[in-house]
Amino acid sequence: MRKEMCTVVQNKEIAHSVYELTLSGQMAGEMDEPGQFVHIRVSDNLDPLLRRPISIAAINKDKQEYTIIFRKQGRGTSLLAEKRPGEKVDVLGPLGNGFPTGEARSGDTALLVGGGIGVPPLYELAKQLVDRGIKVISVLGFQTASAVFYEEEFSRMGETYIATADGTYGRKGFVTSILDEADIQADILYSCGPTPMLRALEAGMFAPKSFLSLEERMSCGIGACFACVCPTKNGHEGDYRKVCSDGPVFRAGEVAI
Amino acid sequence: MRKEMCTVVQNKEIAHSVYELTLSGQMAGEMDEPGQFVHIRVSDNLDPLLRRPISIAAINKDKQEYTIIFRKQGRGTSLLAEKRPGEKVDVLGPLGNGFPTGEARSGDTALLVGGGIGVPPLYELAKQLVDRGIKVISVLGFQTASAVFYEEEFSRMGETYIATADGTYGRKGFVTSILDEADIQADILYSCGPTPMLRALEAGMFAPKSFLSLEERMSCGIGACFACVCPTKNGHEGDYRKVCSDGPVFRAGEVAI
Amino acid sequence: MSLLHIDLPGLSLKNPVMPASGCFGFGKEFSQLFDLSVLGAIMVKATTPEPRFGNPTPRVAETPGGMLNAIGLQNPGLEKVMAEELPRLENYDVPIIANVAGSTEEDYVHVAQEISKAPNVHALELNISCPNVKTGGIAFGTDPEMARRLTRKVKEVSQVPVYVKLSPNVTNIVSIAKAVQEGGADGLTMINTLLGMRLDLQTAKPILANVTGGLSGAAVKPVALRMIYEVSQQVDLPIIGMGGIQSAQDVIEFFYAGASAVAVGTQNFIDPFVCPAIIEELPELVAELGYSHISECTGRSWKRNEKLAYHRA
Amino acid sequence: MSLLHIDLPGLSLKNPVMPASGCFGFGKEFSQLFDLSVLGAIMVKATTPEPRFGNPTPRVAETPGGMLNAIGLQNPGLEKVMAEELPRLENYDVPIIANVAGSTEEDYVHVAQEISKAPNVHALELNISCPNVKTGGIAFGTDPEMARRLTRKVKEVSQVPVYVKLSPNVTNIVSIAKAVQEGGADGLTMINTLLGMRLDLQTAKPILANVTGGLSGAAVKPVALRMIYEVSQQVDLPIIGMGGIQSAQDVIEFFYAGASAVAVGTQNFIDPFVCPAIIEELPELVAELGYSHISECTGRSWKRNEKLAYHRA
Ligand SMILES: Cc1cc2nc3c(=O)[nH]c(=O)nc-3n(C[C@H](O)[C@H](O)[C@H](O)COP(=O)(O)OP(=O)(O)OC[C@H]3O[C@@H](n4cnc5c(N)ncnc54)[C@H](O)[C@@H]3O)c2cc1C
Ligand SMILES: Cc1cc2nc3c(=O)[nH]c(=O)nc-3n(C[C@H](O)[C@H](O)[C@H](O)COP(=O)(O)OP(=O)(O)OC[C@H]3O[C@@H](n4cnc5c(N)ncnc54)[C@H](O)[C@@H]3O)c2cc1C
Ligand SMILES: Cc1cc2nc3c(=O)[nH]c(=O)nc-3n(C[C@H](O)[C@H](O)[C@H](O)COP(=O)(O)O)c2cc1C
Ligand SMILES: Cc1cc2nc3c(=O)[nH]c(=O)nc-3n(C[C@H](O)[C@H](O)[C@H](O)COP(=O)(O)O)c2cc1C
Ligand code: FES
Ligand code: FES
Repeated sequence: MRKEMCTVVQNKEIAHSVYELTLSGQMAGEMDEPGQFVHIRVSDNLDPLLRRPISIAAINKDKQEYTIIFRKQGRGTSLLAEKRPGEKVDVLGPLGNGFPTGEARSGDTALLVGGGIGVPPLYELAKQLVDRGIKVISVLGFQTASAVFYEEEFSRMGETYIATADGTYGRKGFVTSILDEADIQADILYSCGPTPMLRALEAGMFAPKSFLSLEERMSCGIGACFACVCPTKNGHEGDYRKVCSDGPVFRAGEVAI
Repeated sequence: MRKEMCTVVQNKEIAHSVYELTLSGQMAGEMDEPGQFVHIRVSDNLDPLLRRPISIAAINKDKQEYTIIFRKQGRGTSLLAEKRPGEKVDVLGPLGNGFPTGEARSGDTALLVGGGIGVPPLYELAKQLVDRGIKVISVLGFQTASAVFYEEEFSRMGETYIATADGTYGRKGFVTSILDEADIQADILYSCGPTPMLRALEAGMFAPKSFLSLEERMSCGIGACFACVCPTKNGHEGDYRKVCSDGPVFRAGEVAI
Repeated sequence: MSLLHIDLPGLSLKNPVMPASGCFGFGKEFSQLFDLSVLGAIMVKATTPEPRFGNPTPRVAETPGGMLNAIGLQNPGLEKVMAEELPRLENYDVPIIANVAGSTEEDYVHVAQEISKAPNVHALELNISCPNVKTGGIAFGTDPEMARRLTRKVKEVSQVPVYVKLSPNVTNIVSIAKAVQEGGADGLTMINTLLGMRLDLQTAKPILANVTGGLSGAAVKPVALRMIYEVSQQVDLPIIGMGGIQSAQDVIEFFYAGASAVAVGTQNFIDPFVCPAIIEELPELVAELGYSHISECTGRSWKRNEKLAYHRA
Repeated sequence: MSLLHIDLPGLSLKNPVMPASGCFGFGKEFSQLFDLSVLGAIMVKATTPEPRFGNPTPRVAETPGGMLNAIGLQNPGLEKVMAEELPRLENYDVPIIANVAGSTEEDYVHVAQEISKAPNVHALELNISCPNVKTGGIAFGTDPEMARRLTRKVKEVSQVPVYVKLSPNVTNIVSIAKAVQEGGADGLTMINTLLGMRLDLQTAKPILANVTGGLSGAAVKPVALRMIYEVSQQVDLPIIGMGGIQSAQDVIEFFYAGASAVAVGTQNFIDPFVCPAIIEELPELVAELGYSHISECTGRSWKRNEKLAYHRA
């Protein structure tokens, strides 16, 4: 973890209101696990005040670069969308614990399920899994055709299915519609996306081991403020995990979602 | 008065921490009197919140441009110093009542006394007076040599004397040191600068008619909030003038300074 | 009828957006910028029986996301307001809410009695919350008993409905609100400014000549929302909400908390066109959020859902 | 001796800058970023007798220039704090100020008695101002009688000096400050957060699961300064000031108002290096402003000038 002024290498809109931003900085060298995130100060003034957490979507250690993908939404992400090459951005990272790639063995099949803006961290995950000889199947859900991104990138890593909620592209419906139909056999499931999606996957019907990446409103991002806790499901009253520093990725069943 | 997104034509440091910023906008066409000011929103976010009042230093109606000169001081003027050509700036103006050039007649001698960042509005005044056949003598005071600006510009309009507080340039001391010595005979005095300087000039020893430009902390800049009032000296208890809309220029003796 | 039209005691508002008292003078300056008739209403500057000069300058200071003011209720006095300021506003199709202030109970009663006779004054706003005057002002707004009593006395003489403007500088705003309700208030306006201060780094002295001043602007928005949320659930009076409003989105947030109309103060200094801009944006925003009338937003954060379902299109 | 060294009851501070309670946990996370020994002190997270989970999430919301939190005093409980958290902090050369909280008087007394025995706890901070818990917390901080009584009880059992943390959500902060002085407090810390709220535009519901939360960050700075200014003139106790501090300049402003030391809260989330950065900048700023020691700045806005002249170089 470090705080660093990273330099914008490239920033482009890759789908409707979805931006792919590549930054360069020494912290790229510390990014070990896919699924970790960075905490970004989008302006050097009061407006907005807090940092914004965004997952790391791709890491290029050779070039000391990393990429994030985000949806332009409120003030913070709107300002981030305006960053131009050469500009400096104050980043704290890498933060949290990502997807445990070591839980999959060479020859295993890994099922990656992503919803909307939960798709990005799965990309670096897919790359690392494929590098380690694991077969990757990706099931990605989006709102609508114009929101779809990275289909080609995922396709290069393995079988890739797309669903859109309005049916304007791929299978109409949610990722679960695809999963229910496609009869996918996987040894391990990794997922990131909206809470209802994660809940549907939590039961473990699609793979014996599942890892889910959670979102929660944060302030510090490093485990100091207790903003982002969620209770565990181990039956110990009052037991909890911090999404920012214990997560954002948890084994399915570890925490209540 | 209008609110307009003016375009930065040029912004350069013309003395230590002093910037000359030229803006283009239709409001240039409405700038009638030298000594009026514009009220600038230096950022489009909360930080800083309020507009900043800055005097108009030069007007070019043909080109629809005007120039302001300001000292980089706190957050507002620091942000203003960073504006680059092509950027848009939210300006409310022209505001207030400036120096009454009509009070001087062709052939008269006008004495212009400026202190530091009070010098800028005198420049447009000098131009307009000279255009109208009035002889202009300028006495300008600065802190130190590196803070001096526009000596050449004023010299082109007439006799120009410079004082610096630390004696690193021109006469050592204040503008009053020059005035006391130089034995200048003028029909009218126009002045803008720090309050102690204005007080020294108020008595009217240097010309039969004197007009002084005041500064006061403002919020609205248009006369609605009562932030910038000063009491009159007419003996009517509770009588006042608003610096933003009645001033910033007042006849010496009209208001208490 | 427009989806922005709101009826409140004494006020038939074509839209629920108005400039807040003290941030719009008597409208004269802003009338050079836009047609005042677009406004829902105008809350004019506080009026006292006699002219007041107010506090020495500096009277304003900037703070992070906000500002302090210590104007001290400067105003031309009742007579001039009645003779000059209010008649000028008759040129516009806009109801006036007259802000009533004073040092003593008698002051308030006198101003209320007279000013409520002005033909375009449709309601009074009793300013029992000005933090910048030595006597009167906030003293009435921090003591429930004084607040109730003053409200009652003013109600007895006023020709028009009376709204009471609450101070946020209290431990328990609900108790003050209840007191003024008992005193017969027709509505509430809230919040006035929070007491604050800034110091000058070089001189070590307060920036404001009055030492302390009232904090307003975006910074206070969460405090205003919280108080409106609390009061609107406990008191049966319409609330005109204010405190940090900058946008149409902010207006909706105030409605959700419990406001039935809003006022915009400080933002007028930053963007003099903010009121007309918000009024123009609101209809689309209200529709986008799925409401058929802005009044459906009032108290939506706490009203039971069944009731809300009825309002929805 | 350094121009930043400050002595306060129980505390010999190498500099007057410390992280505020709840904004630094128990230091573990920040220790990965910088050496905690550079800090003047550390105000650790509130400790209650038993472990607490706190409120449901979302627990934080952003506001203009500030943030709301409704953590609800989540902490691992007295036993674990004593056994794990405080011993870990012994690795650093830095005094700890333990933030004491609870639901009942007994809770406070119990925690105070035990935690004050920890070797590196040099002072207690009685948190009678947490706005985010149903029982205890702010209830003690808004009633002078309860505040006095609680302070006295805690003083009876504490092995170290007791600072009481005041709530800004009161009509008259001086009366609370005087009450805790009578109760035997050794110092004051102020301010805790202002009660505020935000609503979600889409759902119309409060953003915080707890509905309301505590406002902190730059937005509250003018309120904090005003209260410190008022209290420091009326009460004879040193004040550790906080509320919106972001820079060395802000620190001086708090000293001018009447603080003898300061704490930085929210800004740690925005810049985790803010405390060491301020500590590094302060000596130069103090000297630049013409002081030979930072203590000369305390109360400079209201102290008589003759007295001040004596302090000046
Ligand atoms: C661990 C983690 C990883 C994330 N990764 C990504 C990503 O790769 N791509 C992406 O587009 N988004 C991601 N998000 C969500 C992203 O943080 C929010 O979209 C963003 O903070 C919104 O900021 P805003 O200013 O645009 O919106 P606003 O609504 O104006 O933000 C207001 C406040 O709410 C917080 N907030 C709003 N939405 C969320 C949210 N969904 N999660 C957490 N805080 C929120 C903001 O951080 C801010 O404090 C991630 C969130 C977390 C917690
Ligand atoms: C009518 C008028 C004309 C002016 N013309 C010029 C000019 O031509 N060139 C120039 O350099 N300066 C001029 N000033 C002063 C200029 O407004 C301030 O220097 C500027 O507002 C400082 O802003 P800041 O953010 O840099 O400083 P900060 O100190 O951070 O400002 C904080 C607040 O104090 C106010 N403030 C600070 N100093 C002054 C001041 N001297 N007068 C009024 N408000 C102040 C700011 O507007 C702001 O609201 C003029 C002021 C007035 C009233
Ligand atoms: C400069 C200024 C002057 C004010 N004068 C008055 C006044 O005369 N009467 C009054 O009731 N409120 C007065 N207020 C308070 C505002 O009406 C409003 O309640 C407050 O500013 C909060 O709203 P805002 O954050 O939108 O400014 C004044 C506020 C400001 C900033
Ligand atoms: C997330 C968060 C948690 C807090 N927890 C505590 C706490 O446990 N005990 C306490 O006394 N104050 C707590 N506070 C209040 C701070 O210590 C401080 O008084 C307040 O935030 C004002 O300072 P700031 O504006 O610098 O943040 C908390 C504040 C925040 C933002
Ligand atoms: S965001 Fe602070 S603990 Fe997770
Ligand atoms: S600044 Fe508002 S009246 Fe002059």
